[in-house]
Amino acid sequence: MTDYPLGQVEFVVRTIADTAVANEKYFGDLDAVVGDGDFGYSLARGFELVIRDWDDFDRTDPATFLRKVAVVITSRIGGTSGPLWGTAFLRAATAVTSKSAVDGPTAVAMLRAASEGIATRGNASLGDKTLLDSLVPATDEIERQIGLGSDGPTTVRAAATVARSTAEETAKLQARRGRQSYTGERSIGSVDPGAVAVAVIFEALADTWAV
Amino acid sequence: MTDYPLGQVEFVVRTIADTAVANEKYFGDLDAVVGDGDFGYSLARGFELVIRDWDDFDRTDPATFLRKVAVVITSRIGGTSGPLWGTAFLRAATAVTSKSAVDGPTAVAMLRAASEGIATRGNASLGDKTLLDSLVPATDEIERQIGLGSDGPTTVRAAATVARSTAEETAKLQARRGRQSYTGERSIGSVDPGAVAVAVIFEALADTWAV
Amino acid sequence: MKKFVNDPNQFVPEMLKGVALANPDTLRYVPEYNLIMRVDAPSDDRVSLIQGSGSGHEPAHAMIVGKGMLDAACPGDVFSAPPMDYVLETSKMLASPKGVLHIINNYTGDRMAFDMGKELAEAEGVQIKTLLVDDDVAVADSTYTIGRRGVAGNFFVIKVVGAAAEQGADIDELVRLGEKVNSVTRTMGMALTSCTPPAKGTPLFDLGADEMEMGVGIHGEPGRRREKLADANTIVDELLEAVVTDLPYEKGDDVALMINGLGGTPIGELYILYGRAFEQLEARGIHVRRNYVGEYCTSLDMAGASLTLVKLDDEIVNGLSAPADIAIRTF
Amino acid sequence: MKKFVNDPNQFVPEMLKGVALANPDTLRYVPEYNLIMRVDAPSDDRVSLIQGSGSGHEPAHAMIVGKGMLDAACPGDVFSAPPMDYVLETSKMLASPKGVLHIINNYTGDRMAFDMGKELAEAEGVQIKTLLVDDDVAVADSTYTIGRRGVAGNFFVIKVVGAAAEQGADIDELVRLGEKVNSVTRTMGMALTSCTPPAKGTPLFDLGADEMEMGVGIHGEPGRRREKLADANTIVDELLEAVVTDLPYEKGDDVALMINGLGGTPIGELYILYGRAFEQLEARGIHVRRNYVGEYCTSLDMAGASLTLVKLDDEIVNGLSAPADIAIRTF
Ligand SMILES: Nc1ncnc2c1ncn2[C@@H]1O[C@H](COP(=O)(O)OP(=O)(O)O)[C@@H](O)[C@H]1O
Ligand SMILES: Nc1ncnc2c1ncn2[C@@H]1O[C@H](COP(=O)(O)OP(=O)(O)O)[C@@H](O)[C@H]1O
Ligand SMILES: [Mg+2]
Ligand SMILES: [Mg+2]
Ligand SMILES: [Mg+2]
Ligand SMILES: [Mg+2]
Repeated sequence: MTDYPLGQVEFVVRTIADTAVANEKYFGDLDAVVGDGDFGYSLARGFELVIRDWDDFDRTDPATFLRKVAVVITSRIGGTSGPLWGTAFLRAATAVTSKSAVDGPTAVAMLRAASEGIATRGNASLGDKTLLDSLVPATDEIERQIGLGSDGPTTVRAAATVARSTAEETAKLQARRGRQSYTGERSIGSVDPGAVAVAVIFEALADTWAV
Repeated sequence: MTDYPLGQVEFVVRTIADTAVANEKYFGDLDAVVGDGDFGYSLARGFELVIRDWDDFDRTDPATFLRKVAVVITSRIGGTSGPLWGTAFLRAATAVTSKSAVDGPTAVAMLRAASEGIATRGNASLGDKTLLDSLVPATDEIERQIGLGSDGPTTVRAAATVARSTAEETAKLQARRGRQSYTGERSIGSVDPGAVAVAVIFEALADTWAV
Repeated sequence: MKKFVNDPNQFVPEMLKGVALANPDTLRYVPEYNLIMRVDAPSDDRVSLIQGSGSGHEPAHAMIVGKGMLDAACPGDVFSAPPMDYVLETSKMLASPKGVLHIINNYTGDRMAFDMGKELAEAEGVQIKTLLVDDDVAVADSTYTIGRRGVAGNFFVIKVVGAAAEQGADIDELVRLGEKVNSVTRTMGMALTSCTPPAKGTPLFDLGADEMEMGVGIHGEPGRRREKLADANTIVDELLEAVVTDLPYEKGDDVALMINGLGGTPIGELYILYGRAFEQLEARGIHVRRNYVGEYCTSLDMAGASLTLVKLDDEIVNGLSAPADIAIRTF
Repeated sequence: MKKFVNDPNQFVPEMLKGVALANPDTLRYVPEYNLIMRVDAPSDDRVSLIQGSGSGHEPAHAMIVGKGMLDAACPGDVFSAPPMDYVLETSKMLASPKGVLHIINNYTGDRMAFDMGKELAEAEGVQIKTLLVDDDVAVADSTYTIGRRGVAGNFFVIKVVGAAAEQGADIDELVRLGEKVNSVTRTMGMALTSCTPPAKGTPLFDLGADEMEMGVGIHGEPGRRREKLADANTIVDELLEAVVTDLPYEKGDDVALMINGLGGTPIGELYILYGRAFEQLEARGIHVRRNYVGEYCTSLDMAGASLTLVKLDDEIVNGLSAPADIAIRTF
């Protein structure tokens, strides 16, 4: 993480962006099962711009940096994901306002703020078969690991494991939000693309987390 | 042939009609290779009407009967085949005018008249890859068999054999008439649907020819 | 993938550029925001009508910009709501003293993008109202979903509202009129085949050779159920039953009937559907006074069709019969 | 087969019936002869224009009957020339004191049916002249074939001749005008996929996933050659080179440009082709003054497109810009 002046915040954002671009086809195929297939494309096109503008983002502090990234995401990702992910980044920024570094409890607060932003913007609750269904349990696990005194790599790996298993469990749920919800009971049996994307991102973080 | 007041003339027409209807798909598939696929459909729809009106045709003599059939074919078969086959039947009728029965030489004269009608109407010569390329040699063979004093079944079987082999040989030719001709050299390698139809008809005649 | 495409990521911009090149006197293309707008908009005398949604539904909506219909369209990528930014910038560029009307189809992504874009544009002084189209009867209005989807019926809403806007109607009047048209418009569609988004390169879903999808969404979302392939009459009867009984349309009603092709179905087949639908409606005592047979709101190259009914009154008929000048034309 | 069809043998009649039901005030359907005609034809003041050809090319020709275009169409079955009988009866029903003009595409079957029908109708006192359309540059004019095929260019011939007929021009003038338009019109098409005739139920030919057919005929006849699938720009450039160099169209020429969809290609893709063609023509100094993007002469559900150029002069522009009232319309 030595390349990143803002340390872990920057590293996390960059990993999310790289993961989104690398998984365009996979995420799109997941969305094609009962959705409309654009999820991978939307994320990739938006995060491509984040990567393109990477060097130019204002890095005064983590909040400023996150806010700038949020603007790109909100304004340039189409579909439902632009507003949802943009809101998540914006709320995370607010949660770290005026701090120059991010410790464990702050990270948890940022993730909670992001989830709440998504829930509000999307009018979604846990169990509606959305990305919240892996993001919220993964956040809980991070909080638990911090309470146990685990180190960074252990914490992130544990979060990834939880994100993956809860993402897989969304297959049992009936979609109540997004395009999938129109299919009613037919959405049961396939995983939620957003929830899987969260798992893939946490796994990418776990694979490279240094300290 | 006892069912047919006009004997062999009627039997031949009925066999042509039945064969056209029974081979709709086969003839259509042959035409789809380098043509436009409508040959089987066109023949079947036209000869279906011949069968439908079968009992109502004026049977005063063979010429009258053939002329009535020709009108149905000409006026109701679409594509190139309506005018071509209609002309063939009309010319055959003319060749048998005022005769009450058809002997061997008359049959040959009728077939020659039919071929010449097709050649004129279609501006086609032997070797242009059309139905003439099996019809003309088959007619030659009938004439030869009559000269040898062969009986009916032998003569028709010999004609069928020649029609089949010459139809197969059309695969070597480049189409110079009809929709296939637009493909130029690409028409080489596939048989001409019209020539094959003639062979199939002669084979059907040979299979059931009684005296 | 059997498509005319260069770089799949440039599919939408290249299409929009083509539309503008074909209509240089009437339309302008602003590549930064995927924006197609009338050259004479905004006008001080006219509320500006904007529609945005995913692309892939052409002629909706980029090709129905013009006098008497939309002032601008800001389509997103194929099947994706436009980014909020496009909505914001389009609203600002089209700001008229009489206001801006957002006409949107009822989907989560579109509603979010337009809500956020509206809020930001209003903060910059643009007056904006919203008209929601939700004519699809395939999806039940439940507490879980955000309600019915907006599909081919948007043509009628835009046509009637566009005619009134051209006459100088104020924005509240346009909202009233649009809501009225939407309230008497119902649609159901079905797919014979899937469609292939250019960037995906493979069909969005699999339909067996002997299957069809009844109630399919215009983004290829699955519909009510998958059924065994049926003949044209059976399909029309099923669509009609769902649509007629929903409003319901009743004996003595005058209606407009639209048979909308989904992109891969030739117009000859659409007229076969039209003939059946017309006769079945007559048999129910419902009179088809206007008809629309062709492509109005498609799903890329999907083979399939939707059937829309609009209950007519004089006000709606006036709007539908008013002239308009858009990219889609015969001459 | 993924089609809207009931009995495949009734495909054409059911389609024609639908067209008539959708246009009760202007069109009449005579089932005995597959005939769609203007309700106000024949007229003593107007030469009657008749076009017949195989079906499956819709909107050509059943859907372009109407004021300013055809007086009648007598289509045959899918891809088959109409039987001679239809030509005869249609000619008799449309007999006008000013004469009847047969507008036919140059195919053996159509020419034979129209020749024979003309002869018989003339014997019954109908005055008839013939106009041949042969705009397809894909097929060389050799001593073997009967010459070029007639394809999408027939739209321009019919539109210009139809406008003049509506003004009361006499039959020789119409022949002169039609031959002139045909002489400055050139087309080439290509297929991304085959098409499936309803009565056949399977694709007419096989095209590999990475193949395309350049110069395909509108009945699915093979074209110049099969090539490796290319991107949209490459395809346009190849079609354009063949068409431009054929007449040839030259620097400084004013042209109409048509991008015609073959039935299975959505209009969004057609506009991508249009944008490229427009720019390449401009680069050659050839000016696109009128454009036509959509479906004009199709091959059932074939994915593909054709490109047509017409060299314009004032007389042709007048005919093209005249109003017409046909089944294909937007409102
Ligand atoms: N209303 C919502 N609230 C929260 N998350 C949602 C909502 N709608 C969709 N999602 C999430 O977004 C994902 C789909 O995103 P995307 O394909 O971009 O949107 P769309 O459904 O508009 O095509 C879903 O898998 C789900 O995780
Ligand atoms: N000009 C012609 N003269 C003689 N026979 C012809 C001619 N054109 C086509 N044929 C014959 O007709 C057959 C095709 O008939 P059909 O499919 O009905 O016509 P089309 O080529 O118009 O689709 C060919 O196989 C050939 O035998
Ligand atoms: Mg999606
Ligand atoms: Mg043929
Ligand atoms: Mg979407
Ligand atoms: Mg044919």
